[in-house]
Amino acid sequence: MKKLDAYFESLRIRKIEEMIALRYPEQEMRCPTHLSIGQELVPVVVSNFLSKDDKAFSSHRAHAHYLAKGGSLKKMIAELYGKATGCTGGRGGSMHLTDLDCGFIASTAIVGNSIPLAVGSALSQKLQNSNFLTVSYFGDGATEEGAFYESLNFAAVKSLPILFICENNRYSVYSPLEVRQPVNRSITDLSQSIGVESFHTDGSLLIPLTYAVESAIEYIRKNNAPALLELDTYRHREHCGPNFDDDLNYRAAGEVKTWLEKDPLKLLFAELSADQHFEKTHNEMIIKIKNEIEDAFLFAENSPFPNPQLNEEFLYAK
Amino acid sequence: MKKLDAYFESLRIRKIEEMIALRYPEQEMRCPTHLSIGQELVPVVVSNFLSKDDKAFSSHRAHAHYLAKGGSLKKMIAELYGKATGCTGGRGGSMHLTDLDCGFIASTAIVGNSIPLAVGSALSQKLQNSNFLTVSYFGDGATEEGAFYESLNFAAVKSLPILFICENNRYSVYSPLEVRQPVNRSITDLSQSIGVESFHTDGSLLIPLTYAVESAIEYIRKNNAPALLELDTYRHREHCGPNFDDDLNYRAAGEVKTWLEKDPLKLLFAELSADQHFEKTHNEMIIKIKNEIEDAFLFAENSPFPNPQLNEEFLYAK
Amino acid sequence: MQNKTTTFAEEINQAQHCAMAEDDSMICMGLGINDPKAIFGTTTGLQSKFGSDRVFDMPTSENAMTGVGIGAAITGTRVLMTHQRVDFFLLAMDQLVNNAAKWHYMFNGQMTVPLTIRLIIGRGWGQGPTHQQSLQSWFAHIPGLKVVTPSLTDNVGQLLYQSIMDNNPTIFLEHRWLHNQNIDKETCVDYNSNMQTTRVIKEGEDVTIIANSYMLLEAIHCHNFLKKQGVNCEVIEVSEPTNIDWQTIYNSVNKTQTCICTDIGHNSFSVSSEISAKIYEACFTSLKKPIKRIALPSYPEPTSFGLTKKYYKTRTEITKAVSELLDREIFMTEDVEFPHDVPGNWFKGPF
Amino acid sequence: MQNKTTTFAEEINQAQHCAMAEDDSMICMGLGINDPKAIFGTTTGLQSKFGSDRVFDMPTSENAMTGVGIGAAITGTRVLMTHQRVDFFLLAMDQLVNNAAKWHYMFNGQMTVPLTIRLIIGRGWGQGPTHQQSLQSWFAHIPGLKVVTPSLTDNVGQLLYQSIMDNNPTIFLEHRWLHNQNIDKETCVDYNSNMQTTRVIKEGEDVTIIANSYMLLEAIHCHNFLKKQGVNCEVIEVSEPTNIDWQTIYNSVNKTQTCICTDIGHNSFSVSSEISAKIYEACFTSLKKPIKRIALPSYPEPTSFGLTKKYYKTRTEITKAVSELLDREIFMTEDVEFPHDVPGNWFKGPF
Ligand SMILES: Cc1ncc(C[n+]2csc(CCOP(=O)(O)OP(=O)(O)O)c2C)c(N)n1
Ligand SMILES: Cc1ncc(C[n+]2csc(CCOP(=O)(O)OP(=O)(O)O)c2C)c(N)n1
Ligand SMILES: [Mg+2]
Ligand SMILES: [Mg+2]
Repeated sequence: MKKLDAYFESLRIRKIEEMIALRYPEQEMRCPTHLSIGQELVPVVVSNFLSKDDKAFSSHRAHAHYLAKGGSLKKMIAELYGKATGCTGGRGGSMHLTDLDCGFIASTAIVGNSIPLAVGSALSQKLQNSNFLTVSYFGDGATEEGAFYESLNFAAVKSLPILFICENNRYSVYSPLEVRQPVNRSITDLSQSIGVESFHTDGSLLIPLTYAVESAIEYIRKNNAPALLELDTYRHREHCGPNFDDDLNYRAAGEVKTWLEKDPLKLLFAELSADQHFEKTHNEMIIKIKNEIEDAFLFAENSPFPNPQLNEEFLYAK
Repeated sequence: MKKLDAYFESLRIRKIEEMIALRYPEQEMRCPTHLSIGQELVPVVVSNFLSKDDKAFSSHRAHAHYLAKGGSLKKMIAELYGKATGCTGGRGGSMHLTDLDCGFIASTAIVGNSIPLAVGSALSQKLQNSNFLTVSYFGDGATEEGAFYESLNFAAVKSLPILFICENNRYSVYSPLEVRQPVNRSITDLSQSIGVESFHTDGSLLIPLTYAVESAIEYIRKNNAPALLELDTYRHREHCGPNFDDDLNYRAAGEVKTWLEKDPLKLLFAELSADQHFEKTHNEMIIKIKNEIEDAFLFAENSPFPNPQLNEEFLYAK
Repeated sequence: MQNKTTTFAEEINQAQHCAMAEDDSMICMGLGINDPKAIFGTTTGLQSKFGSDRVFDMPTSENAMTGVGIGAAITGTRVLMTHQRVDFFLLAMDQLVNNAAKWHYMFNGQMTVPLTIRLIIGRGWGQGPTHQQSLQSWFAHIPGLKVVTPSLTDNVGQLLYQSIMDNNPTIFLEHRWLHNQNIDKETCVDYNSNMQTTRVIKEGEDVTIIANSYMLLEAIHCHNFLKKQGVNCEVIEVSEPTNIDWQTIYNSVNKTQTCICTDIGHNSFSVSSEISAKIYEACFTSLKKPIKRIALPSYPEPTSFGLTKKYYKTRTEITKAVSELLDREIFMTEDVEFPHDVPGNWFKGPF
Repeated sequence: MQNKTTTFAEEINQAQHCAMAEDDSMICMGLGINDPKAIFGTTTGLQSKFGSDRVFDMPTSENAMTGVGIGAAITGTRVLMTHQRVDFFLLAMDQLVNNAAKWHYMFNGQMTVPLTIRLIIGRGWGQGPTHQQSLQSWFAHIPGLKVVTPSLTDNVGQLLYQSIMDNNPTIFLEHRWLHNQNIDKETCVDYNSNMQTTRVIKEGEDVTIIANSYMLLEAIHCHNFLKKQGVNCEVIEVSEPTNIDWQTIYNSVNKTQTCICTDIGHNSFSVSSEISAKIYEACFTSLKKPIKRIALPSYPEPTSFGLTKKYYKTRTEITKAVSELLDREIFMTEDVEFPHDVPGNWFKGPF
């Protein structure tokens, strides 16, 4: 994927998330919200290889996946504000995003439980002889759920067109990998042994990431079989909510600093800055993004709350 | 393990199971019953390396595991007859065996759901600084349950003294492996990748089996860490019930014959028969076993049914 | 040429054939769906007719496979899943409750979940604590699920067909003691006619008996037996506890002024609790006596033949309740054509 | 020196400390049990006091970890497990229902399951469909489980302590809006005194209000408010739905002749259905009017602040029910000290 595009898309998501963090303490976005700051590059590169007929599923930390896939920013912000114009009309909140127009089917709030759904979507695609695939995003914690294992097994048995993306940010809430998974156990090797072609790379470096995503998707399309990518990444802020939280001391000393140095946006910025025209482009980007974000927040704030009289609607489908 | 002992113990279980099969059509053993005929050698060899303070858990197909561990034959047969003298007083039936005196804690009827229990038992042993271990028996089908995966992961994280025994008889009810697991996927490699030291061998051949069990147990005791054995084996009769069922054509042509030739009892018998004294020993064995079985069935038949007036007892512990 | 008679199991089989033929997208999955026993004969012929892409066996992974079913359903596939026992499905409660039940609602009507899950109830014959549970009150408590508990052969095909064709997640609880019922094919209702899930099966003025699933058969026996003694019970079938036509029930209770509510599950915190609470609320002044609830006691099914005789409730307990409600002595002889732990002599185990 | 006041959360913390100190075998596990937030502060100090062998974090594997807890419990370890939401525990229903609940029974009393599972209910503040369910009617329906739903600070420590020390599997449903309640330490009951799980919290002659968990606080508010208007409600706390002292309830209803039954779950097929069914059965002649049930409507909690105001029932609905039962107009002003989706101004999210 082109550096400039990757930078722009990631920056856009970063700025959106930062604005959410900034405005969150106003207590107008009244729902648990898990920011993707630090992890943006992964979905940007993945989505670069997808069309809107490829489908995506995600988990509680879904903003970046939704936005990179082309999900409406206005509908997302309105959803955080609980407004009628939100992507689920205020019913689902940050943890239940959807934008069917771009193929972002859904994110769900129970760890690991959208992985089987994504497999079901890939099964539909296969049965319908579609040429498209499904992406399933989840974290390292989700790989501890039996649902992850059962899903990979079935996807392998049925040779389904699905790309599993495990964003390994080494934490589940405050819990480090060591208390949850055997030390030095590789998620990639594990998935490979379950029967899914698996690759591991750095989720912060554009070139290897692009290569890995492209190869995995090629593999899926060529072999009509599932693949998994484990991508190392890092979440800069607290698990849920807007703040930094290094003061809580659950992260190893110096860890945040090390990862900030590897921040995908920082790396890309440094590389792009070598070009003297970049400063101008960058300024234009910032303005464009800023305007879009302002619009979205205004839209959200000005939108009405949904009508509680309609609370019983859609309990059952007609 | 000594050939003669292995033969005797396996033969005893075989004869017990055959008597159950013979008497089953009388409709006096009124509960679903899964026979171990063909798979006896595995628990015989495993139990050879265990003391009664080592604990064992099993699944629906538990007769051989219970008997090899030293479970009371009388109590087991009485349980199949639903009698008060049964190992659970008629409450659990064939699928819920227990004999705490010999460390056979329990078998359960839901596929895979005794695996976590066994891990919990190993956790108790570790916390209590016991030198003993827990054995968890299950089939190839059970490895498809998330509970299997989650259990291995936790046993590895906590380095628990547990021996997982997967008796791979290639079927789950009538379903062959291919419709349930990726073709050529190895359960041993899979477990190894989850983080558990794993070995694969033939469950019908005494010498490699003895070697594997001994090594695995040594590994567990030495490293305070879990191990898994995948053992190829074959069930001669129908999944549930007393009959042969090759006529149903769900098994590949010739498969039963091939495996009958590899039947552990047949192999051992052939080897032992080289010794001219064996015929006499064998006859004595047969008589001893026959008497024990007759006694057990008489005991079961003559025992009273439990008292339904006490049906509410033991709903809650005091 | 068609058979003149049909069974409950055949109707279930046929409903699946019809639905599969009608909706090209539809798939059927379940452990052993195409094995030699074809799930008590209810899935016979499906795979040979519709191919192994659409009808398939699966790994023993109840939780993820339910999620796979939901994922396929929300992306345009109609899904039917079958489990040989309700008990096995306990592994899939997260997918059922957190995803299937809430999906249409929490995504604001943008997606539907055309998923039906057949769960078979394993009563009797040594099934014991973990092979015979029937958890309809659990499912009914969860908004967004439909729960169907068929009883009779004449409409079981319709109930299953319409459950499948409905775009909501539906739990179809199938009691295996019903499978062998046999009726004239002609008396079956049209699959496409209006589904009636609250039916007055027998009319009477003396006592209202409300029953679901297998208990309806016991209630009908009781009706027939008592009729000869001059007592007229009105028997009402409730085959969709999540969608009861309450007026039918209230009318009956207002007429008879007495009511017995039977259920195939444990009595406490059950479907019968809800039904009786509603009846009290609506028929408070007409009820002459408290409603009698007849359901399973509060302990697991013990396995032994020697322990289950009084565990399950039968016509005997219903008759006793009628006699108490009417303050009238009724003598009842127990029929002993076959052991109490089987539905008939045709049943031979082992599973 | 001890604090003179204590909170609900502190009492929960202290009960765990006491039990851990008393039983050397006991372990505590749960996601985040020793993280900086210590599960809403309820597990503070446990790991540093009792070590990481006995108090430990775990993988996100709710199903197997419940099985591990059961396995440890039946082999001589006392186990307490904590989940940050009821909703996550849906993954573990097989272990809970097929193993824990039935174990002592199906193995004929030969083993016990000293396992307690704390489940936190997440009501309000954008929790939405999958972070605030409270499934007490599910748990109560399963024979062999004990279900505890504490409300007040004075005995929550005792309830938890005795649940832990009890040798049966117990579901301890903890509503997080209760955590910040604050009382005089001296008014707390002795952990070892007789556990009273059905208590008359406020006496009155006019209407009986039965409440559990957080709804008790609303009922008490209602009592206090109505007292000033000359209406005397009797408020009864039910903190163990599986072990209700029915006589206390029947005595009250026989006295007041009217009853309101509140519940923190969905109304249909619920704990309130069972409680009202039982009251009708026992107090049939004394009840003047049908019981009013006040509980959640039959749809999932929508997430938006704009949609939840009427979702949860409060003193307002209870007061309205009292007014209807007594045929008496009562005017109620709503207090608006803080938004409807938080328990007080102390609550700031995000989780
Ligand atoms: C079944 C379940 N258990 C626990 C939780 C609470 N929870 C929410 S997010 C989360 C962390 C998951 O970690 P990971 O999958 O690595 O994702 P990350 O937050 O790191 O992106 C947990 C434990 C939940 N939502 N669902
Ligand atoms: C959760 C669950 N699903 C399905 C079943 C039905 N069932 C009983 S035994 C069995 C086969 C399991 O196969 P395997 O683990 O290989 O054991 P084997 O019978 O071959 O010894 C199945 C599917 C069950 N008891 N529990
Ligand atoms: Mg993570
Ligand atoms: Mg097998």
